[in-house]
Amino acid sequence: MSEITGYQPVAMVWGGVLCWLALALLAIPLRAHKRWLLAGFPLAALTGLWVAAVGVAGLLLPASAQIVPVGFPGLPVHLRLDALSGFFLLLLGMGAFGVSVYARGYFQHMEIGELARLAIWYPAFLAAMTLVLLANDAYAFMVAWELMALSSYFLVTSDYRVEEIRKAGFLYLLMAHIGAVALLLCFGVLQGNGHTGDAAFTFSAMRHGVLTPTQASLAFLFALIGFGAKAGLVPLHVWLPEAHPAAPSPVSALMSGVMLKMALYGLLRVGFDLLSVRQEWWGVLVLVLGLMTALYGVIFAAVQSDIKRLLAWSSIENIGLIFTGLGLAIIFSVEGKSGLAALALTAVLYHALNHALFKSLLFVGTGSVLHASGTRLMSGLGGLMRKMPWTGWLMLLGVLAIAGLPPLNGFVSEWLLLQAFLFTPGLDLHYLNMMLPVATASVALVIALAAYVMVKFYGVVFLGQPRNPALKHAHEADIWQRMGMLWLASACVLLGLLPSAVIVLISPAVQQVAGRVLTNDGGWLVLAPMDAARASYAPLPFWLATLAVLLLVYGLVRFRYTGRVRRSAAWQCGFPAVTARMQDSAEGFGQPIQHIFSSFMQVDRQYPQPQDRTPHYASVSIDQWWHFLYLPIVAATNWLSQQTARLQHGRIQWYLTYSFITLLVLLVFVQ
Amino acid sequence: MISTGASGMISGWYLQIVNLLAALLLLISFAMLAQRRVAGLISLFAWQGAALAVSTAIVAVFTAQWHLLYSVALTLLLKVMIIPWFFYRLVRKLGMSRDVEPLLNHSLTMLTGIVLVIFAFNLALPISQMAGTVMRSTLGIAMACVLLSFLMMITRTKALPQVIGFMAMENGIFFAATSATYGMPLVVELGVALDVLVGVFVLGIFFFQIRETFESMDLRQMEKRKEH
Amino acid sequence: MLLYGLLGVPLVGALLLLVWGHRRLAAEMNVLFSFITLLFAVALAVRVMRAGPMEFDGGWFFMDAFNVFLVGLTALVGFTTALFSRPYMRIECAHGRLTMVRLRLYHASYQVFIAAMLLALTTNNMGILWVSMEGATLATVLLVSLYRTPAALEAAWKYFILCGVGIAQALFGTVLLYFAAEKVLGAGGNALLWTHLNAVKAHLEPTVLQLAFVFLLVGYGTKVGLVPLHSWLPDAHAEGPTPISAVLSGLLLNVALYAILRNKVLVDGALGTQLAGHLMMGFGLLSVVVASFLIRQQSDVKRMFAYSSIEHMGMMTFAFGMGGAVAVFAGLLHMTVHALTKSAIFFTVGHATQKAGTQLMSGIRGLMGINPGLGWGLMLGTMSILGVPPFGVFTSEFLIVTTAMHEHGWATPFLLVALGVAFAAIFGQVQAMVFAETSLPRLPHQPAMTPVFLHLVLVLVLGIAMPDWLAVWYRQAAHLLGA
Amino acid sequence: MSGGVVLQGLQTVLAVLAAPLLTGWTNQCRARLQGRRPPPLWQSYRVLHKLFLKETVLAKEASPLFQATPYVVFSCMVLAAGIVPMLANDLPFSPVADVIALVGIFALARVFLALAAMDVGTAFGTLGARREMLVAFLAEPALLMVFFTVSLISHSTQLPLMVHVLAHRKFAIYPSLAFAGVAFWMVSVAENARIPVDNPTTHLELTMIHEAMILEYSGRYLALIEWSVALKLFVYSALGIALFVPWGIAPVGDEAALPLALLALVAKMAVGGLVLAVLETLNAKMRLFRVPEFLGTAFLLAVLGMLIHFLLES
Repeated sequence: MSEITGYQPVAMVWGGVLCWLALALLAIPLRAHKRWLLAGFPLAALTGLWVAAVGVAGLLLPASAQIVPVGFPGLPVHLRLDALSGFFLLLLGMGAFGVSVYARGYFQHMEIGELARLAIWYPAFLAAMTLVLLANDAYAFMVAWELMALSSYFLVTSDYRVEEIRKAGFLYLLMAHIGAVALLLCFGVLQGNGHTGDAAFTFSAMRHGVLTPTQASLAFLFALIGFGAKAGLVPLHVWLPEAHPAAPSPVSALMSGVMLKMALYGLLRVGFDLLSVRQEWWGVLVLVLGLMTALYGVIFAAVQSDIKRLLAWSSIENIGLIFTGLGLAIIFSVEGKSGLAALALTAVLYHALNHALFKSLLFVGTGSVLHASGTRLMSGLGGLMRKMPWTGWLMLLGVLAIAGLPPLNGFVSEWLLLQAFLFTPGLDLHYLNMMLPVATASVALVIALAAYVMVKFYGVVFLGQPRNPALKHAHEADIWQRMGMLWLASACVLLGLLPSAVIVLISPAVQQVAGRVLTNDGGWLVLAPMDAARASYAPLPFWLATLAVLLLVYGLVRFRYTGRVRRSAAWQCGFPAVTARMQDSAEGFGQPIQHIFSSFMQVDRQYPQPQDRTPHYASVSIDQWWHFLYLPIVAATNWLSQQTARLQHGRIQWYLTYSFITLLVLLVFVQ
Repeated sequence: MISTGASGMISGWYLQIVNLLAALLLLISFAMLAQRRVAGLISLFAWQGAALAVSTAIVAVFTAQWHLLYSVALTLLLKVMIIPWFFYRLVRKLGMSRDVEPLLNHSLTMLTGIVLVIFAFNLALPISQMAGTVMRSTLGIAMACVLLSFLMMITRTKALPQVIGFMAMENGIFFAATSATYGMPLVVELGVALDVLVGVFVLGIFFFQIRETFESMDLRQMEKRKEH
Repeated sequence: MLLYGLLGVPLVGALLLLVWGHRRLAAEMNVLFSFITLLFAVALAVRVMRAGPMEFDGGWFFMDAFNVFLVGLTALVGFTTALFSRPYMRIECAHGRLTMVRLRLYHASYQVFIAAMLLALTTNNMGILWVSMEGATLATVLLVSLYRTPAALEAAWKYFILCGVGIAQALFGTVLLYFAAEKVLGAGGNALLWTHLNAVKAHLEPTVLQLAFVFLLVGYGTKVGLVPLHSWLPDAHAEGPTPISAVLSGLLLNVALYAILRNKVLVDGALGTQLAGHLMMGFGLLSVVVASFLIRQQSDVKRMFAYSSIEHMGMMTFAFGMGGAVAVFAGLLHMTVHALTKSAIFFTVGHATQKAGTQLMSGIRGLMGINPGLGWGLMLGTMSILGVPPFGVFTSEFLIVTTAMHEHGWATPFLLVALGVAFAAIFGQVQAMVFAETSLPRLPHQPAMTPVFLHLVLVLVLGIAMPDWLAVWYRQAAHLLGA
Repeated sequence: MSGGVVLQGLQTVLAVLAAPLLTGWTNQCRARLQGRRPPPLWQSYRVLHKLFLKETVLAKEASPLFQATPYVVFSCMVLAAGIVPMLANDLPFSPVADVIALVGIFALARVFLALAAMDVGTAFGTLGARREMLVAFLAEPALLMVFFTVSLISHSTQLPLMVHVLAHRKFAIYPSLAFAGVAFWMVSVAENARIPVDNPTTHLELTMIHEAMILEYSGRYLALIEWSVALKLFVYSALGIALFVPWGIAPVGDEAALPLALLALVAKMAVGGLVLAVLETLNAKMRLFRVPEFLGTAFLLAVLGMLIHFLLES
């Protein structure tokens, strides 16, 4: 280890990485010892906390770099911790801590083989993500990036005997690979052209590289494809609703909550750091793609009947919102409105952090539900609030947060995003001025639909009556799981209540990217970006006022009116025979959306037959992109490979002819 | 060392013989392309070897390239005696003296052959002009022989004719070596000869294996390994 | 002395095994001889690394960074394959697919094959290079047909004829090379010595050399497996015994490429143009693309990986064709990692097919359940060969692709599409083979996993922490290749 | 400042207390228009009182969430009432939440109500929740768009500031505001469960939305919910007034204008209730799947308003 001076933050993160890697490696010899394997998860959690702490240090201290003399000769691993990576380390660490604590409880019922695989790859996955954030040269970045994909692939397929899981894993790894190839191209273009040899692959060389506008656009497009494939940007999203449900819940939580953000980090790194000049149309492209993704994600989330699939689609939606903000930030920064760019970026980073927390929370909570009930299908769930109050209430916080409701954290970032949109008038590009209201409207639509989705999710799973008698035996999550969820939920609440403090915390990252921080005009209590006269939001007073009014009303009502409360059967307009099957099913809840947005999807419906004893209606909404994009590509590949195979027809004379013709052609060629 | 320029008188007649032999080689190549019977093919192959050996010997003697005589001996031994004898034995033992049906139409094959010869001559022209050997003009013929043998391999459906084509190709290459450079260095010649010998030996084993397994030497039974 | 040891040990081994090969400890002897060869190779490598390029025996043999690294690789893979073949061939005998007599043939030919390749690598004489290449072919023909099944015979026949014809072209090319050399260096044995040729390469006649290169490229290219000369390769890999598939893919193809490269250096020197490079790039690209589409069609596991070898050889040929320090470096690295990975894959595939009793991928399922080591071996090996970091294959592909982007941007889409198709095709199959449910019981015996993991660890080390001396070595070799 | 606090409290309390009055007034107007004998103006208070005193029957399955919801919803509405300027512009509480947050508050209340409706697990409850959320996800963006259009003119999303700018601008016809106004009306109708989107007076399975959600509530819980509904209508009306006819609201520091402001508010509210009643009488409740079209139109109008603002007014 060279160039470690003192306790640089970067060296300290490196310690976290080594810790995780050591846990992964130790799990190999210990693969038969359940207790030891399980003990790895709390340790991984503590390491996560450590990484988060160093992330904060990275945000507050000046950037530090380090060169580790392993890796490629002439191109050792360059590491760097600056504010941007610090922010994402914080995100990673916070998510990892909660999820890992949870995982200790969740994994203890696993069969030993699967547990061993998880115990090996889980810390490796965390380490890989950390390395992605630290990498300061293209090679190290790619290695870490692909290690992340690889380890998460093995985590997704940890229960590999199920064919669907394998299929999902395959699709996931394939898309990850395609994305990685795009990134490779991106770095190929970015290769610092002032430098030769291996040094051209360092980020510092790339920062100083001079690119023509075309080259820069090419690099950005490749980056968008590469990182978009990881983030689940439409139309590269197809793997996401398959892979996330297939993985064990803590893994889904990490993938959705944390890994998708690595893509955001990558795009920020390339778009705002490595590329010194941006173009406005990039921003428009990102904005449009983001909106499309958000809308597509939320619509599909609304029609799912598998809880984890629903959450996966909801992740697509959130990624869409994040990218929308990012597009806006690019537009602002190109137009020289750095203050507004800072606002949009703050919204983006804030939302990324929020999503990491509430989506992790929801996924792990879903894991508890899955564990308690044995099913992911909403048709077999319901009423779990009464069986699993801890999970139920904590999940309620998550649901409210992700639905963008005050006073939780989701609202803050969406509020910031909408504010950023409201500041758009006055852009230099006139067509943008016209386009952005529509974009704003779409964002609003997405946010509103997200609430729909979440009411469906929470209502069907936790409320109402159990749709399956077996749910009577559902059990509450154990103490580890509850602790993990509690951590995530409290983080959601805190981030919701103290936005000013959070904005101050993440401002170094914003400063680094946008060249300016978001000025808060409202003090620590009130969030007022740019100008208090324009807009402000103060969640803490808001929350206190709500609480006060609530207590007041409660007190008044209870003091004034002491009427009895009697429990009885549900009223139901007097309808006597009430069964759980009469509740809205997940399909029922999705039906209006299917109806309204029918052009987005292809719906396969199974209708009950008149003679069915247990009539059942099911509908599956199929992503149109499959038909537009993916299946044609597959067909074309197959066709091509069949044509190529004709060359190989087994007759030796033909093979000789090939050689002969090759020889002749070459002879003619050189003459 | 006899330089070509100074001894035009002496070189005149032996060169004519060498050229004649070269033409004979080409003719034999064509004949092999046309020949339908395996036995005939083997004798043609032997004759080709003989012509090669004689022309090499003449060159060796008249240009005092004595090391070429090793090559002549090897050729005589291997390609005129051992291999044809071996092939004859195989034919008798394995009973594959039946006619050879070419894959390609006869006249079309000939036509292609002629085109190849023209092509080879053109190809060799600039090179043979550079050569310092007495028989440089025969390089084109050597190259034509190589290509014709290649063509022959393509058009045959049985195993043995294909192998003979392969051997004929080796002859063409040897002829080229002699005509362009008075042969390769001795070590290489020996090595190549060893390879040919081992190759033929392997081939023999192989034929029996094929025979054992397929009960015929028709290559059309060996087209199962394919992709569609 | 070291050199004679290197070449002599396998030859002595071959003779001994020809006598002893059917006895009880033949496989162990095979391992032993391979190991001694490896020791000699290492010693030689150390010496060459310390002392720089050297000639032996008045120039008959020549060692520089380029070939000594391949010698090391060949000896290493030769040794590990011998290790693998010990239990593998024993089980084949137990299954009744082989008799003891054929086992003797196998062991003897194996050593001859190793000797021939080492000779091809160490010789300074381009003629001997040809002779030993042909020798390596002949040594393996009977190994490909070892099982005497119709399929094996067909494969061996095609191998014999196609490679024979191919290599005959190389001989013609060598004749032409000699023809050109003789004008500068005079007649006799020295005119084919590479070191001498290299010294005067600028004076060699360009017209002749470019013609010679065409023949050499078609000739040795057939052995490399460049499309469209590749047709023998999938058959031979699929039907021969698995250890032979491993050494064919891992070693023979490399040695053939080595032959092309030695010649390319001369041709480049004589021509002063990029002709040779462009031809190689063309062949390389065609091989990569066609092979990857053919992979998609496979149902036989060994065939599939054989096509993958074509793809990777194409990749290397492309890299060497591009030239330049980085690309050649990457090509050399790719040679190494491909040899190691592909042989490791064949080792695992060997055990898997043996267990499943079929080479059809639809019949091989659930290796993870049969034996976790086997499953992980195949899974990680596949990941590695598909270019997933942190394995070394990624490193070389990274360098190749990024260089291609800068030097020949038009080629990148082809390369990447091919890589993508190959990835999807291979991984889709392997995943099911490793992960799916199986009804087969666990493997009763412990498979030979040491070679597999040894190779994979080496590839991993090459990917994340390449030792400096190795990099220096590669750079020297790249320098020798004109970069 | 202290005056502001007093005003703030006064106004909020006034809104809470006066809300049932507006409902009563609307019902009275509607009854008159429909030729029925109108209920007294205080009927709403009586109903509330009655409900508060009644025994509360809870479904056996009801969870604490079900019980908490009425309080949450009511508090949300009180908070909303505290933000919207009705009498005076001097609201110290208003920086706590701007219009976007206001939409958030409404959404919070709605989500809680929908969740509570699903809690017992009856057919009607879930049906109501689904329909409510359907209406909401269409209405909410339209509402936001309306606010955005207005805020583009006022350069603020703070309600007092918006009111201030709108009330003191040079008199000019803003076509964008007209569009926004119509859209706002449509959204309010939907949000407050009025005809033609919903009918607050029916319990027909096929048509009801809001009522279906609160079927299981009784006693004081129902009272709180009914009160919240009234309060919501009141807040929406106040919002409409503040945005589109803001004249008369007392500016900051001008206590003298307060009585006039109160008069203006009462007058405007009376007119508003009347208009609502008229429109409810003239229209028929539409089919559920026409609702998306209806709200889509509102959304479109709001966006058009915004575009027109860019085109003509900026």
